Amino acid sequence: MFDLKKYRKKSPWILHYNAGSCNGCDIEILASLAPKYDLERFGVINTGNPKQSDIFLVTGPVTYRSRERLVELYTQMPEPKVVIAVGSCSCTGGVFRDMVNVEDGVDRYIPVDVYVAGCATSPELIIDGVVKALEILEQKTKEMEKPLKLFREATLENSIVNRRHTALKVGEKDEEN
Amino acid sequence: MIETLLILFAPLIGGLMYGFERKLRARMQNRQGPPLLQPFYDMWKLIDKQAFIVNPYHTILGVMHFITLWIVVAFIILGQNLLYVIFLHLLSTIFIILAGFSVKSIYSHIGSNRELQAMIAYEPILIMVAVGFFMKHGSFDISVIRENGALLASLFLLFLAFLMVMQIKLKKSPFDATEAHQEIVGGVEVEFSGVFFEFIYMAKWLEYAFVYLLLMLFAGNNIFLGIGLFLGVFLLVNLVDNATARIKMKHLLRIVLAIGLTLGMWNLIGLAYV
Amino acid sequence: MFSSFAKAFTNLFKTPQTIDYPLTPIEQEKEHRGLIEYGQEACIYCLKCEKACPPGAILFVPVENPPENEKNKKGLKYHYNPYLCIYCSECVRACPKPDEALWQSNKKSLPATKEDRVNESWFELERLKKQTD
Amino acid sequence: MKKIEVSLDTVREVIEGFYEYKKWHFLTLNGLALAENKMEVQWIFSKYEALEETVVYFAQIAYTDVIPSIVDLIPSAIISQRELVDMFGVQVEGSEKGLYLDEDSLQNPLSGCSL
Amino acid sequence: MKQTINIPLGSQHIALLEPVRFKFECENEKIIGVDSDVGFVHRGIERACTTKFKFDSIGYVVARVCGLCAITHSLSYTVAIEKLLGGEISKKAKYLRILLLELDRIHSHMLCLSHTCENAGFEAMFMRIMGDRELVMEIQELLTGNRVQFDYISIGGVNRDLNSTVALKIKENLYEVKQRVLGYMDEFTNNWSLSLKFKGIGALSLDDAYIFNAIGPLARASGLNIDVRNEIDYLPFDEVGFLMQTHSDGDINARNLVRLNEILNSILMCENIINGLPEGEIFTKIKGKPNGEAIVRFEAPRGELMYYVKGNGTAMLDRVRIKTPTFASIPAFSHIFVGQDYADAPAILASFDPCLSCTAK
Repeated sequence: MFDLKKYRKKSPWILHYNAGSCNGCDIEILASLAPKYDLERFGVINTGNPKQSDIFLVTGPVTYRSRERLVELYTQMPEPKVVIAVGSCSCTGGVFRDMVNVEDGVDRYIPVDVYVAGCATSPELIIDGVVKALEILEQKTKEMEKPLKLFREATLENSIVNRRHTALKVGEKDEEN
Repeated sequence: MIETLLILFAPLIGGLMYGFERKLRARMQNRQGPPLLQPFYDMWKLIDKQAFIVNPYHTILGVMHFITLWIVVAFIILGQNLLYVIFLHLLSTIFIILAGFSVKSIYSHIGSNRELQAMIAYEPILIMVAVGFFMKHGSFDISVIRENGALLASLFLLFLAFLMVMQIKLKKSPFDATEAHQEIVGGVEVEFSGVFFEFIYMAKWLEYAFVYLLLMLFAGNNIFLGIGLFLGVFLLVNLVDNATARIKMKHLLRIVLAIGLTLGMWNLIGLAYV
Repeated sequence: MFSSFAKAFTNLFKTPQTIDYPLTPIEQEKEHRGLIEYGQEACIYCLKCEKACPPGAILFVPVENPPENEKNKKGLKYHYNPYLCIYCSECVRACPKPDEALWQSNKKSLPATKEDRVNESWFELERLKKQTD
Repeated sequence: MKKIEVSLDTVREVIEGFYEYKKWHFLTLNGLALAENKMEVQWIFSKYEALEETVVYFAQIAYTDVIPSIVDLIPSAIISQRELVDMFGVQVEGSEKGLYLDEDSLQNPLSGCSL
Repeated sequence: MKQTINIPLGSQHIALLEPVRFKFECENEKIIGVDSDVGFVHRGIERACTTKFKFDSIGYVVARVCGLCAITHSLSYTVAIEKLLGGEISKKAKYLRILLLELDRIHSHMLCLSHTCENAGFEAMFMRIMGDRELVMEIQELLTGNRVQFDYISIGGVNRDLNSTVALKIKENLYEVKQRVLGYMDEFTNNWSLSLKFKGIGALSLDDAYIFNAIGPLARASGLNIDVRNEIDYLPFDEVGFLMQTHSDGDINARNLVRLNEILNSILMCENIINGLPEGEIFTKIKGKPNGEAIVRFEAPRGELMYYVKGNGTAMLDRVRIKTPTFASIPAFSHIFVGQDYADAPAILASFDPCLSCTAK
C-alpha cells in the first residue's frame, strides 16, 4: 500500500493558521498530534513559526480580517512549501459559502496543494493529507534542485524568478505524462 | 587519532542522542514517536530549504555560536583546561544572545533577555564545579581529571547542583523558560531560517555533547561508572521533563541560585576543611 | 509530580496508544457519517435533496446526454461535491426513497490535489445551474 | 420573558434603578430591524438562581438616533454596544466601529436585511 | 518614565488555536495594559440565518458557529424553534439530548485542561489528557457518527437512537474516563511546578465576577453561583443528578478544579441517563412556521449561551441573535490580564477556554 519508508525520510514541520473556522478542524489537528494518531511519527513538529515550517495547515473560510495575515504567513514561509486546506470550509467555503464576510476557500488567496474534506475533518483524513503533502514536498524539493539554464535567454519561462513558479507547476506536468 | 574522529563526529553523536531522546520522550508520553534518525532527516531538509537572511550579523553570530560550541567540545575531548572550556562556552552563549538582540523581533529580544538571566543562574555553578575539581586534583586540566579516580562521592552536592544546570542547558522543563515555545516561539532562534537555522539546530546537538561530557568528568577514569552515570542521568532528565511544568524565569533564578549555590558552597567548604 | 514521574516510567514498558495509521488501516465505524452516495436508477428527480442541502453540495445540472431514467424529464444529471459537503445527512432525511436513491456511506473522502480542480469545476456547474433558472 | 418598553431618554434611569449587580445578570444588547427605517433595541437581563426570569427592556428608534451608553453602570456592556454599532450602523455613545468589520466588507449587514 | 515594550500575542501564535490578537503593554514582562482584537473570525452567520437559509436548516448552520460547543448551539436554536412552533418532544429525546450535551462538555473540558497544561509548558500532561480524551471522542462517534460536528439534534427530537451495544460501550468508557480524571485531580493539586504556574495566577474576585457579569467556569471558580442548567426547565437536568460545582479562589487552579469536578458530575449524569432511559419515540414531527419571539439559554461548556429568535410566519426568520459565552467574558479577560506576568499570559488565556469563533460568529 504505502511505502512509508520513503515518507519517513522527510521532516515536515507544520504551521497552523485558523482563518475563521469553527474550531472543529483545529481541535482535530491537535488530536492528530496527540498519542492516538501521533503525527510526530512522520517527523512533524508544530513549530508555530512560519520561517521554519514546510507545511501550512489552513482551516476555515478566509474571513476579511484574516486574509492579510494569511498571505503574509504564506510569503514568510521559505520554499519549498506545501499548503493543505483542512476541512470543507477551507476547500470551497463549505457551509459558509457566499456569506457576507467570507472569501470562499483558501485558494482565492494562496495556491493550495492538498484539499482535505470533512466537516469537521477527522485525524485520519489529516494524516492522509499530510502523507499526500509529503509527496508533493519531495517533488517540489527536486524541482528546486534542478540546475538553472544559464546560457539561455532569461525569459519568463526559465528565469530565476520563476523557479517558484515552476515548482508550483509540478502537479500539472504529471498530468501530461 | 580517536580524538580527531570524536571531534569530527561530535555533532552527529549529539544528534543521535537527541533522536533517541525524542523517541524516549514519545514513549514516555504513550505514543510511538519519530524514527531514531529523525534529527538527521531534519538536517537534510533544512539544507534543502530556502533561507531568509534578516541581517548579516544575525546569521554570522548564529554560525559563530555553532563553531565556538564545537571548539568547546573539541577542547573537552582533547583534555584541555576546564576553566577555559567553561569560559569559552560562555562566549558561545553570548554570541547567540547578541544574535537575538540584533533583530527586530520582540520574541527574539525576550528570548535573549531570558537567556542572559539563565546564564547568571548557571554560570556560577559551572565555575564552582571547576573549582571543586581543582581543589581535589590541584589542576584544572581535564586530562588530569580523567586520569584520576571518580569524584562522584566527594563532589556529590556539586553533582546535584550540576543536574539543575543540565535541565537549563538542555532546555527541559521545569527550567526551559529560555526556549518557551508556547510563550515566545523558541526565543532567540525565532528569526533563523533554512540552512542558518540548521546551525542553531546542530548547536543544540553539540550542547548535548557538551553537557554529557562534563557529566562524565564526575566519573573520572571509571568507565563503567561513567556509562552508568550517563544512562541514569539521561533517564532522570527526561523523567523530570515529563513530570513538571515550565516555571517562570524569576522562579528559575530563585531556585537555581538559592539551591545550587548553597549546595555548591557547602561542598566547596567541605572540601576545604574536611 | 511523583505520579507523573511514575506514569512516564511505566509508559516506557507499555505498548504505545498510537495506531500506525497508513500502515495499519483503521476500520471505520459502521455508523460513521461519510460520503453521500447516489443510486441513479432509483432516483425520481424530485430535487428535494438539492433544496435541503445547507451548503448546496448537490446539484442537478442539465446535460446533453442525460442518464437514462424515465422520471428524468428535464435531462438533469446528479453532481456531488465532497469538498463542499458538511456531512449532516439532511439530504438523506429529505429523500423520499432513502437507501435506494441517496444514502450515507461510511467511506471517507480522499485528499484532493490541484488536478482535481475542486473549486473551478464546481463553479462551472453552478454557472450552468444559474443559466437554467 | 417580560418585555417593558422604554424610551431612549429614560433608558439610563430605568436601568440604573432596576439593575442590582448581585441580583441581575446582564445578558446582552440586541438589535432588531423593523419596517419603515426603524429598529428595536433590547437590553436583556436575567436573574441569578431563578427559574426562567428574563426581563427585556426595549425601545423603538430610528437609525439616526444616538443610543445612550450604559457602560458606566454595566462594564460588560461595552462589547455588545460595539457589536450593535457594527451590525446596524447606529450610533452608541462612546462606542466606535470596527469590532468585526473591515473597511471593504459589507457595512451594517443586519440593518433592514429581513425586509 | 519607565520604558515599556509591546508584546503581541496572535493572530497566529502557537499557543492559540484561534486567531485573536492581544497586544500586551509590558514593563519588564509585567503586563500593564491590554489591547485586544477579537474580530478575526467574523463570518456573518447572523445575517446568513435571516437571508440565506430556511429555518429548518439553520440548526446545521449555527452548529458551525463553534465546533466545540456545536451541540449547545444547535440545541438552543432547536429549542427556540420548538418553543415558537409549540411542539412537545418525547422524554427519551430529551434524555438523549442531555446525554450528548454532557459528553460534549466532558470532551471540551478535557481539551481545555490539556491546552492549559500545554501552555504552561507541561507537554506530558497535554499528551496524557489528549490521549484519554479519545475515549470520549470514540463514544461520540459511535453515538452520532462524527467526532466533532455531531448534527444530532433536529427540530422535533434527535436523529439517531441509542442501541444497547453503544450504551454498554459508553458506560465502559466513561468508567475509564472517571478513573483518569481522578488521576488528574491528584496531579493538579500535588504537582509543585503546576502550583507555581497556576495558584494565585490570573485571579478574578467574586465582586469583579459580579461586576463584569462573568459566566461559566470562570464565574463558578470565583464562587458566583451561575449555571444555566439550574435556571431553565426545557430539559430535566435536575432529574439526572445535576450539581453545581463552585470554588472560591478564582485563579487558574480553581478553574481547573471546577472543570474537573464538572467532568465527574457530567459522567454521573450520563450514567444516570443510560440507566434510566425511558422508552418512547426519539422523533416527533412538528409542523408549522415559526412566529413570534423566544429567548433560550443553555449552559455551553464555556458558560451561558443565549439565542434570541424572531419569526414572522414564513420560512425565513426575522432575527437570530447569538450571544456566546466568550463574547460576554471579554471585558473580564482584559481586566484579569493586567498585573500578571507575560510568561503566564498563554496559560491564563487557555484557562478561560476562549472560543473566538463563537465570539465573532
